[in-house]
This record gives sequence, structure tokens and C-alpha cells, in this order.
Amino acid sequence: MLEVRGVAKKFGGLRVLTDVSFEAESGQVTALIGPNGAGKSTLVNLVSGYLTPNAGSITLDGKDITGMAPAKVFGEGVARTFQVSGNVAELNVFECVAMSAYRTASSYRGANEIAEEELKRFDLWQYRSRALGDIPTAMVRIVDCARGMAARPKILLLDEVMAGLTPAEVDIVIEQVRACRDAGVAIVMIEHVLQAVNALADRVVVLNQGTIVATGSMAEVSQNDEVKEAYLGSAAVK
Amino acid sequence: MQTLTQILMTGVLQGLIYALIGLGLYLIFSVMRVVNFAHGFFVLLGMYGLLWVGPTSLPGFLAATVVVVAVAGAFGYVVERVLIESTLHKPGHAQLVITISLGLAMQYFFQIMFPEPYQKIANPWPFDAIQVLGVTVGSGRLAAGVISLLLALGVSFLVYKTRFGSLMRACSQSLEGAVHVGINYTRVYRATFALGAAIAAIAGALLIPFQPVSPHLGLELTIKAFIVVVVGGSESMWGVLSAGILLGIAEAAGSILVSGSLATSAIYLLFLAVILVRPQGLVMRRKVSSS
Amino acid sequence: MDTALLVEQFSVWRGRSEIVRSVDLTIPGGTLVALVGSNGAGKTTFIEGVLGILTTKAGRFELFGEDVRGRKPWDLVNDGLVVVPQERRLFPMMTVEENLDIVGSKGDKGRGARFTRDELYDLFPRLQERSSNFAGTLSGGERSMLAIARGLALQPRLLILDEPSLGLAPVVIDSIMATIREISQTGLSILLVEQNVHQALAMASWAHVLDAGAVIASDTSDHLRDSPLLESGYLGVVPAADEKGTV
Amino acid sequence: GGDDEGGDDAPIKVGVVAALTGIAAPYGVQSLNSFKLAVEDLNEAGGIDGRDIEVVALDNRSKPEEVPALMRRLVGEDVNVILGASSTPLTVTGAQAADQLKVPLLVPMEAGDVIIGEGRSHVFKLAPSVLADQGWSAQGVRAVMKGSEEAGDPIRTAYMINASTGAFPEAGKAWAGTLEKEFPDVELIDTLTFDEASTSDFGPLVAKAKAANPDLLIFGGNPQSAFQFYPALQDSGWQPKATLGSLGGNTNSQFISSVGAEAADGDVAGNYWTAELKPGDDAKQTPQGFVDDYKEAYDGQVPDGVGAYYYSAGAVVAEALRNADDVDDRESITKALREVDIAGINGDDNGLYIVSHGVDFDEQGFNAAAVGLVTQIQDGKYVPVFPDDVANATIVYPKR
Amino acid sequence: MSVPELLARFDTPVKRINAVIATVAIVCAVLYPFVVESPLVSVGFVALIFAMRNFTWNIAGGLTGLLSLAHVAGFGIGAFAVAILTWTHGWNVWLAILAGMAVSAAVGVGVSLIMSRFGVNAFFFALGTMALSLAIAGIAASWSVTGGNDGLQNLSADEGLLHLQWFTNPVPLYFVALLLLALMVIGTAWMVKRTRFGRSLAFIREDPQMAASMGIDVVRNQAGAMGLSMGLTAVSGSLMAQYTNFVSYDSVFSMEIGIAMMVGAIIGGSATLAGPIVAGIGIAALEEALRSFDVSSSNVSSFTQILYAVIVIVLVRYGTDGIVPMWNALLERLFGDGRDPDPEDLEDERRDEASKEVAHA
Ligand SMILES: Nc1ncnc2c1ncn2[C@@H]1O[C@H](COP(=O)(O)OP(=O)(O)OP(=O)(O)O)[C@@H](O)[C@H]1O
Ligand SMILES: Nc1ncnc2c1ncn2[C@@H]1O[C@H](COP(=O)(O)OP(=O)(O)OP(=O)(O)O)[C@@H](O)[C@H]1O
Ligand SMILES: CC(C)C[C@H](N)C(=O)O
Ligand SMILES: [Mg+2]
Ligand SMILES: [Mg+2]
Repeated sequence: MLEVRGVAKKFGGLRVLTDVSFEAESGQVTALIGPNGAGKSTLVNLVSGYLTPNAGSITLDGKDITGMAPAKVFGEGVARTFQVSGNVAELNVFECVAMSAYRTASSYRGANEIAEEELKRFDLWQYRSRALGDIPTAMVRIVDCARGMAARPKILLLDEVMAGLTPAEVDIVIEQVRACRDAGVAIVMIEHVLQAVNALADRVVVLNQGTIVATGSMAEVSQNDEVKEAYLGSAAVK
Repeated sequence: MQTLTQILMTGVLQGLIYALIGLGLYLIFSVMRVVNFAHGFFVLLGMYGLLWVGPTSLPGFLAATVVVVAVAGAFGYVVERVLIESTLHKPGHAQLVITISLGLAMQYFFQIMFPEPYQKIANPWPFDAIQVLGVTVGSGRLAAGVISLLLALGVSFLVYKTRFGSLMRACSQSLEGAVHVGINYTRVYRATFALGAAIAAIAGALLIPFQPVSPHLGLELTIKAFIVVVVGGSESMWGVLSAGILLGIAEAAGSILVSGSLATSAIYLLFLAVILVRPQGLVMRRKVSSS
Repeated sequence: MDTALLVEQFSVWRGRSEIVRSVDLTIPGGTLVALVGSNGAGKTTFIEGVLGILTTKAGRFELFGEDVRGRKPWDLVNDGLVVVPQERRLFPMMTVEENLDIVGSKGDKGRGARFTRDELYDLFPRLQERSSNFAGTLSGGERSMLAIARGLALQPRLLILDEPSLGLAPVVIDSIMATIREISQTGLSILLVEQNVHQALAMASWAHVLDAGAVIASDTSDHLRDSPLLESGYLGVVPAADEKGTV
Repeated sequence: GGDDEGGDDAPIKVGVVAALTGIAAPYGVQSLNSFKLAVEDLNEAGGIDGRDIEVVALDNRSKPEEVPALMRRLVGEDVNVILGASSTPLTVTGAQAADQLKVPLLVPMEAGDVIIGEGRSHVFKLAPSVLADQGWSAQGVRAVMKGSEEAGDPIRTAYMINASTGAFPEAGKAWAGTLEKEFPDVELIDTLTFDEASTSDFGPLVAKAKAANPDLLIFGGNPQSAFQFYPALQDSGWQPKATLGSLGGNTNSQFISSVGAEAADGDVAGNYWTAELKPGDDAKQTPQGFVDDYKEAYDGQVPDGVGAYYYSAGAVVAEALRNADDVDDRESITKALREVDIAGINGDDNGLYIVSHGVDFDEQGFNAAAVGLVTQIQDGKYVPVFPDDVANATIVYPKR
Repeated sequence: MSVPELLARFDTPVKRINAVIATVAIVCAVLYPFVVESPLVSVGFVALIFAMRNFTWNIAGGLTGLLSLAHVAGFGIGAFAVAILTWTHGWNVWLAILAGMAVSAAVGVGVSLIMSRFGVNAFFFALGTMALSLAIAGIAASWSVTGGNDGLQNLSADEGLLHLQWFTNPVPLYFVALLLLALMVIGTAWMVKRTRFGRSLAFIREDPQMAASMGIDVVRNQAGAMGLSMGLTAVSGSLMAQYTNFVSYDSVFSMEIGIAMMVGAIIGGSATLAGPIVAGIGIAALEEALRSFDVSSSNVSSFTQILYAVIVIVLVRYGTDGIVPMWNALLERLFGDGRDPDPEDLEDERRDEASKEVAHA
């Protein structure tokens, strides 16, 4: 599915990623965790084409997508959400979803049908004609998921979608993400909210200072001392 | 050869004034993200102001300049407070429209107040044209160039080395942030706009002894100021300075190397070339030193 | 002991919609009070209202016993009301260092807790490593850290933290929560807005529960922790959209 | 035509399209003011067969493209003769529109011959043709050459700095042509053209001329340029033996006060008119009288040839209206204009005066009787020095 | 689609009222030439040109958020296309118009591709495009083909629809302009609502980064929008040329025109389709009204200009984002917009202002 092979990224002198390799399988949730500044978002930016690696390759179903433009990468089936959401307050919910539906849909009707389907699936239908700016944050996150799914993607990159949600809402979103996974999409999820990681992650990749320090199930990685000390802290003893 | 030095001399002196004008525009833009289309007309404010007073001696000239510049500053303050401030939040670049219209209004106001075309004041500088490197330079231009340079340096000191400067930069980067750390941004804005207007007026005062003034000069100056800022790169005051000089030289050269109005297009094409090669302007953003 | 913040019939608008509806809320001086509530409950709106950058209407609005209605945001900040906003609001083109400085350059009006640069860096070593980078290039979590550090550097008397743990690694969250507890010991009044209600209640002596723009409960953390309301009311699903209808 | 409401005592409407604002305002404002002055005088003197003349003025904002629309509009308001439009570029479009709308357009002072082009059916140009043998450019050259020859130091080399717009390219052609034809042994070293819109400092141009050090320096430009060129020349510390300036810039009433008496002194210019001209034999109005009236009417401002020509245009219009079979019919006014014939220097029977040598429009629409005037600035005044019949002083050469 | 469907679209009172107004406006526009004198028909034509200019500018400027000053070049290219090809070389004018559109569109695409190097900094886009226009103007001013400083004139006497020329009677040209404008509006409306390209514009305007993550090729679509927008602008230029029968570098390339388009679109409401048109017609009417004081001295003329400026300033200073949005807001207050009305809404403007002041950061 998605294969990241030995990618490295520098910003000026600062080595943000050094020789990172991992895979993400369809129908699986791969959680990407690690301390702040470990390079998780950077990694996502590399995969989604917002940055080009200084070294290494990124392939999707064997097709090399290294350094492709974001729009092209999306065309290949990579949908993503943003950690720091930009200036989207004015945008209309329905349009957002419909827009990414055009990846597979070719006609106006086609796109709208997909959009309607997704909005109903994530029961956002009542918000369809609202602007992103005036719906609750949790809903915005779910719209992000809907947007991603409307693209009928091969892989969905979620950058901290749970951040700022209440436990209750986290559960709601978790359900939605499950739904996506069960639809056979490969999901790569950056999370600091362990509640979500525990619930969803089939595989956990722990990133620290630009390198992968551990992979495996949540249970396994949380035994890893470096992970405990660098990331989990008290959360380890739970 | 002599013509070449002449070109350089003229270009540099004229360019320094453009730089000064551009600087005012740059300050207002970088702090408030307002594109002040009326900027050139603030320069006219200085020119017509002195024309109106009509000083004959150097002391008279200086006194008049002080007064006129103060008035221009106050005017800028009022404009910001009454017209700009309340439109900053508005979409559709409302301030753009307002400043354009303001410029228009000023242009026709001057037309009414000063019907006689292309006036200027008697040269106030106590020395007359002097020889530099074999080329003669009018005293007015020389004084204007030198003073502009000094002022430009003064302004950059203000922005990068003083507290007010860091407040300006804070507001320019995140208004919300500024509010959260307790900066009274309205005050900063008004001060900045007033400063910009005052600088423009000074430039006007320096111009009027040798540059006949007429109302439509305003738009020309605005455009030149824009060019200076863009070529200079909107992040750098040094860029603005060098861009001004470049424009000055280009003009001087164009006026005799290529004939007729091809000179104009030559300048703009050069300008276009510069921004194509260096979209971020001549000088990269000066990495702001920790003040 | 006096009250740090007191509001009565406090309403806040966003654009044309009244998000927070006549709330009564008190923060006793020198205590750590939590404000919890589901997403879109209006916590951030409430805070921005208090800071005065949103449209508000208040029956009473007192800061340290002084009526501050209609006061401008910057005056409040300079009087020691410091907010660490949810969106962080850093100066992207300034270095980490400068972001902390712009504060220092404000003069010493706020008579609150004073943090030296070193103390701040001890708190967030990560920031020291990045101290000469532009804030705009920081990672999500690093931004949060910088925002909090800046807030502390502002020498607050009343510190309002809007979801300080947002996007932070668990280990960092621990250290921050520890710090917050620490500084609250120093007698600094703190309003802590958190999603993670259990953590918030664990730290606060007292808490207010905000739902759909209204305070539905104010009580000691202990009482709240085992109140049924927590289960039902707080964990209730997000407000239905048709409350504001369709455009 | 509007015969219906054109009752016998209703005023006769005369349209003026002028640049009241914008770049050409210095010309436009003065022309409208002057024409109004003339109309007042005419109406006082009883108007046209008892009918007053009414001026309908519109501002073309110095935009050529607006002129045709304005003229169409005037025609729509039953205006049957129009004056305009303040500068060559503005009038070129006006002329085209005049022929298309079939409304007579009187062009008092706007210089360029392009206004007439190959010839027009409804356009009448009062001012001397630039390119004509008797035009002010050619006359200017003859004047300085004559001066230098009489001074026993004939000009050998000339240098030209000329604006690239308006009437000046034509003027340049005429200057160069006259030198070539009539003074073959004078060498025109070089010709520089500059763009008035963008040239803010003439230092480099002057320096280039200075390097060539010609006897005669010819300059062509509108006020904004002339007002900067002469100070630059002054600053350069060099003076040619003679400077030959042009209509518009050098003859503007502000020229001397703006560039300073010293810089201006001795400059020779092809001109339209000067207050120093001898009054016409039978003229009730004198050049100086016109200046005084104008000053009085427009708080102290001083007119120049531009105004004088528009004032004179009053006489031409009056003449035409008198002779027209039907003052409410455009074609008959056109016909009457073509037949206008005013002879004699500075005099006509309307009590106004004609600044040129008279009026007699040819088939194309040029004023065949018009002859260019040449003045030299001598102690602060524009003194007529050429042609001899109007000259009241001899040219000073070298100028200092 | 069926009539009931059509009616169903006007579900709120605001929409219904505006629909009625639009219909009335169209009817008036058609009847106008038959009820007024010919000078006023000319004014009407100019008004349509203004409207067309603003509208076409707005496709790039408002809908896509590209604050362009290159459109004056488009306008000029359209004008010079007929001037050079038709007046000088005798092409059929309609072909010339198409050629003008093509060239102008090409310039639009080119400049957009170049400028996309600036990222989305509106300030730079505006000034970069301005520079381009000035450069083009400079070339036109010194190139013999464009008539240099003197410009080009239509000396032919051909009249009629084939030549798109009626020397004395402005009515036919008026209707040509009206028809073309109508076509442009319908086409644009359809594009923005129905096509992927059209729907993507809003995303590009609001957040290009996010747009890219949704498979929108930002650079390409920006270029497309600029091309379309400038291509259509050229039409207004061509029509204007056929009206004035004179084209010179500063009659069609002057920066004032570029600014006028931008200002017009913005005060009308650059987020709306109707705004720029309303503003265009309004401005033309205003200028006419002001000119109709018998402008007999430079002062009167200047005063009217000042008055014009002041009106615009007041409009923007006290209006929200443009005339049409203001109008809609007014209707919403009067008739409600489906939202439950907040009693406090109208109660305190000052606080509203205060909040907005910061809200823009
Ligand atoms: N454009 C840039 N220039 C310089 N440094 C950068 C840039 N972008 C990111 N960095 C640095 O790279 C490091 C990794 O950033 P990244 O956003 O990937 O971290 P992260 O793992 O997402 O952290 P978080 O969980 O807090 O979001 C950070 O230290 C950040 O400061
Ligand atoms: N610009 C806006 N206009 C109208 N309503 C808005 C706007 N922004 C937010 N809202 C609404 O205001 C309500 C409160 O938002 P607020 O951000 O204060 O909630 P919150 O409690 O801070 O949520 P979170 O925990 O996600 O920060 C939400 O329902 C949201 O939909
Ligand atoms: C007005 C004239 C005296 C000269 C002017 N330049 C013209 O074009 O006609
Ligand atoms: Mg991240
Ligand atoms: Mg919040």
C-alpha cells in the first residue's frame, strides 16, 4: 500500500527527519505518535506532497509519488487533514465535501451524490448549508473526515483530528474513523490523544527526533522505555 | 563618460527621494497591511503646503517644513482614525478603495486651491549648483538626496532598534497576538499612518524647490512608490532603499539612452524583470535581530 | 481573600449570534478554577469576551474588585489579566526569543508572578533548542509551549489558559499540568479551560460547567466529579445545528 | 437643429469642450475663461442680431476618448458650433467626431496639424499650422538665424531636445526641415526626444547637449517640461549662444516666474501672441486690454497666447453666426465659418481682435492667413522680434 | 429544469425580492433606449461597459481573490485589437474581437503563472500585475503599430452590425453590449455553480493550501480564472473602441481604468455576481449626474469629482462589504433570513464595530 523508504528532511541546518521507513496497509489504522517536534506533521507533509524529501522514496501501490505536487498526490488517492486549520471559516460544508468528491466523480450530479452520501454517513446532513466557521470544532473535524472519504481515497492522513475534542466527542470521531477503515482505506493517524490511539491503532509507529524508535501494537510500544520516557510519561502507567 | 557620471549622480539623488517616499508606503503596508493609494498625494500635501507658505529664506523653509509636516502627520492620523481603522476588518480590500478615493479627492482639491500649473518655490538652499566628479548638481537635488538618505537611516533605526519599532513589527505579524500581549494596536496604527504621511510630506518639501507640482503628480508618485516597495521586497527596508536608487538610475539612464516614451516602458520592463528573477525583491528578508 | 474575576449576566456575541448567554461566574483570588464544557459550549467565546475582543454585555464585570466594563483588551492585559489563547496567536516572523521579549518590552505594569527566561526554558527545554527559529516554523506542540511561556512571561495576576494541553505529547502535558499546579501555589489566580475534564477537575479546587453558552453547574471539583450531571449533561452530544437553523 | 425652441430672442448656444481638469488643464482652463470673456464683450455689444450667445462648456478631463461623446452630447442639446478641445491629442478625436456628427468644430489654439490631417469638412483651425512654411516653428528658426547673422556670428551648429507627444513631433520636423532647406550649412548635431510623463530630471539631457556645445539649442515641450529644463540648463553652468523654445511651454504665462528671470532671459520662442503686440488700427480691444480684463475677471491670473486665441475665436464665431443663413442649422454655420474672412493685423469690426494676421480658412480647414510669431524674452517680457511687420525690437544674439 | 423547480430555488423572501428586482431591471434595461434621448442612451452604453468591466474583473478579482491590475491591459488589448486589425488592416471587427480575447486571455494566463511565484500575497499580485500593465502601456506608447503617442482612429465610414459601428445612433451598440453582458453573466453563474473549475475558485480564494489537498490544481485554476476573466474584459475594450472610434495607449491602458474596475467591483460587492454590475451602472449614472451640473468652470468640475470620491468613501466606510451585500443584509433584517432573529442584533452597533476591529487580524 503506502511505502515510505528511508526519507530524510532538512530545514536549513535542522534535520527534522532522518531515514524514516514504514508502511501503511489498507483497512488498517497506523498511528503515528511521538513528542512534539518529532517530525510527524513533516512526514505527513512529505507523503501528501507539500514537502519534498531530501532523500528516500514514497510509493503508493508501487507507484512512486515522491515529490509530486499535492493536487497530483490527491489524484493518486491520498487524502489528508491539517493540524493547523487555515482560513476556512467562510467555506460551505457541502461544497467542501463535494469538491473532493470530484476525484472519482466526473459530473456535477455525480459529485453531489457522493457528497450527500458522505454527509449523511457522518450525519452532518443538517450542517450542509452552514459555513465551517460557525459549526462546533468537533463537527469541523468530522467534516474533515467526510471530506477525506468523499475522495474515495486509498489512504487517509489524519493530523491530530482528535485535538481539542471532549472524550465523548473523541468517541464519536473514533466511530467515524473506524467506519472509514472498514471501508478498506489505509489510515495514517497522528495523535496525542491516547484514548483514540488505544481504541483505533492496529499498528503504532513512534517517532522521536526524526527517527522511528518503535513500532508494533500500542501495548508493545508502551513497554519501550524510550517511548515511556520521551513520550508517554505518566500515561504509561495506566 | 561625463554623461554616465551625470546619469549616476542624478539617478542616485532622485532615487533616494523615491526611496524615502517608498519607505513611508512600506511602513504603512507592512504594519497595517494597508495599500495606501493616497500616498503620492500625501507627498503633494508637502509640496503644495510649502508652495502655499512660499518661504524665501532657509530658516523660513525649515520652519514651514516643520509646520507642514506636522499638519500632514496630523492629517494622516485623522485619516487612519476616521477612514481606515473601521474598515480594517472588512473584506474586499475596502481600505484600498478608500485610499484610492481619498487620493482622488485630494487631487481635485489641489486643482481647486492651486489653479496655476506647475509651480515651485525659490531654491531655499544657501549654496548653488556645485561640481561633483565633473558634473554639476543643483543644490536642491543634492540637499534632497542627502537628507532623504539620513531620514531613511533614521526610520530603519526606529523600526529595528526602538521599542516602538518592535511594537510595529508585532502588530504587523499578528494583530491578535499583539492584543494578547497588551499592545494598544490602535495607537500603533495611528502613529504608523501619521508617520508614513509625515515622511511623504517631508519628501514633498524636499522636492518642491526644483520639481514643479501639479495635481496629477500624485498618482505617478504613488505608482513609483509601489514599484520601489515591490522591487525592494516588502520585507526589507534596505531593499526599499536600493530599489529607490535603482529606479532613479533607470529613469535617468532611460531618459537619454532610449528616446521618447520607450524610456517609460524600459523602466517598467526592467521592474518586471527584477520581480521575475527575484519574486521576494532585491534583498531577502532581513532576519530580524533580537531587539 | 478578594475575588480575581467576577461577572454577572455576562453575554458574548460572535458576529450576530449570541453564543454565551448571561453567565454568572466568579474566580476567587489565588485559586485554580476550571471551566469545562463540550465543544462549542462557548468556552473560548467566553474568554474572548472577558478579554474584550468580542462584543459583550455585562451586568457586572469586575477584575480584582475593580469595575472594568468597556475597558480595552490591552488595558486588561496590562492590569495582569493574561490569556493564553486556543489559537496561540504567536508572532510568526519573530524568533522564539523575540516572542518572549515583545512581552518583556511592555514594562512592568502587571504586578503578578515573574518568570525569568531561564525558568521558562527549564519549563520547556524544547523552546531553548529552537530559541532562534521563527515561531512560524514551530511544530503544533512547540507553538503551544511558546504560547504558554509567553503568557507566563507577561507577569499575570489572573492567568486564563484555553486548552493548554491541546496537541501536546502526554509527557509534556504532565509537565505543564505540574507547572500550572506549581504556579497556582504561588497565589496566582488561574482559570483553566480543558477538554480532559477528569484532569481539569483533578487540578482545580472549583469548577464551572458550561453548556450551550450557559453555566449549568458551579461546584467544588469533588462534588462535580461524582455528580450525575457530569455523565449526562457534560458528556451530552454537541448542540444540534438547527439551533441556529440553516443559512 | 432645435428651431422649435430656438425662438428669435433665445440665446444662441456655443459649445466648448475643454480640459478643465487633468494634465491639459493649464490650457483648458485658460481657454474657457478667455472665450467667456469674449462672449461677454460680444453680448454687451448687442450679441448676434440681438440674440445673446450662451456658452455650454463640458470638461473632457484631458481624456481624448471622452471628447466625441461630449460633442455628441452637445449636439443633442442643440449646440450648433463647438470649440475645443485644449490640446492636440484631445482635439484629434474631436475633429474626427466633428466630421462624423457633421457639427462645425473651431480649433482656436491647439497646435498639431494632425488635427486636420488630410483635410476635414467640419473642422477649422485658427492657429498657424505647425508644418506650414509660415508656421511658428519655421519662423522661430528664421528669427534666430537672422539674429545671429546680423550679429555677424552666424550659427554653425544646432542641437534639439524635443518632447515625444502632442504637437511637438511636428514642431521638431518643422525645425529640422527649415534648417535643412534654408540653412544647409548649419549642422544639426543630434536630436533627443523625451517622454514628458516620465522625465523628472533634465540633467542628463542637458549634459549630453553641453558635451556637444552647439551654438543653438532648440527645446520643445509643455510647461511641466519647460519649467524644469531651463533651470537644469542654468544649473549646468553652460549656455548656448541661443535657445529656441516652443509654443506651450516657453510661452506659458507662468514660464518666467517659474524658471526665474535669469534662466528665462534671452530665450526665443515660436509664439502665438504677446501682450507687447501693437494694437490693431481699428481695434477697440488691445492686447494689454485683454490682459487687464482677464486679470480682473479671474482674480489676477495672467493669460497668454492660448487664452488670446480663444478670445479671438469669439470674433470668428460671431462673424460666422452673423453670416450664417440659419444660426440653428449646423451646416449653414459650417458654411459661414469656411467663408469667414477677417483681414488686417490685430483688428476686426467686432471690437475684438485677431492675434494672427487674419482669418481665411482653406479647403482643408487651416487658417491660410495665419502666420507664426516669434518672441524673445527681454528683461522679463515677451517681445515680438519676428516677422518684421509686427516686431518692435531686434533679437539679442548671443543671448548673454 | 421545470418551473416549480425554478421557483423552489427562491425559497427565502430575500431571494424572491431580488428575483423580482432583477426581472424589473432587465425589462427596464431593454426599454431604456426607447424612452430617453440619444445622449442618455450613450450614457447607458457606457454604463454597460463599466458593468461589463467590473463583472469580468470580478471573476478573477472577487471570485478567485486575485487582486489584479493586469485587466486594464486586457481592456486595452481588446481595444487595440479592433483598432489595429479592423481600422488599420480592415479585418472584420468580430474576428478582431475574438483575436483580442485570445491575446488578452493568453496574457492573463501568462501573468498568473508568473505571479503564482509570489504565492498568494494580494499586495504583490496587484503591484506585479500593475507593473505588467504599465510596461505594456509603455510599449504601446512607443510602437508605431499601436499609433505611438497619437493612437489610432477609425477613419472608415462603414456602418452596420457587420461592422459593429453606428456613428450617430448609439441604440444598436447599446443592445449589443447588453446582450453580451447578459451572456457573460449567465455563463459565469452557470460555471461557478455547476462546474468543478467554477466551484474550486472559492477554495482557492479562501485557502489555497487546503484547496490543493482537495485535488485542486491551484496554479492552473488561478491561471484559468485570469485567462477567462481577462479574455472577457477584452470584449468591453473592443466595444469601447468601437464607441469612441479612437484608441491610444493612455486612453485604454491608463492605470485609472484598471483601478476603476477594481473599485467598481469592490464597492458593488466582490463576493457577489450582481455587485460589480450594480456598481458599474451606479458609477456611470453618478458621473453623469455630477457632470450634468453645467460644468462651466474647472472648480465646478473638480467639486463634482470630489463629491464622487466622497460618496464612494462613505459607501465603503459605513457599508459592509459592498452595495449588494448591504442590500441583502437590509432585506434580511426586514424580512428575516430563516435564522431566528437575535433581539440584541440591532441594539448596539458600537460593540459590533469594536469586536470587528480585532476580528480581522
Ligand atoms: N518550515 C520549517 N522550517 C524550519 N523548521 C521547521 C519547519 N517546519 C517544521 N520545522 C521543525 O521541524 C520539527 C518537526 O515539526 P513537525 O511539525 O513535523 O513536528 P510534529 O511531530 O508534528 O510535532 P507536533 O506533534 O507538535 O505537531 C519542529 O521542530 C519544527 O520546528
Ligand atoms: N464566527 C462565528 N460565528 C458564529 N458562531 C460561531 C463563530 N465561531 C464559533 N461559533 C460558534 O460558537 C460556539 C462556541 O464556540 P467556542 O469556540 O467558544 O466553543 P468552545 O467551548 O471553545 O469549543 P472548543 O472546546 O472546541 O474550543 C460554537 O457553537 C461555534 O459554532
Ligand atoms: C496647447 C498648445 C499651445 C500646445 C500643446 N502641446 C498642443 O498640443 O497643442
Ligand atoms: Mg504536528
Ligand atoms: Mg475553545
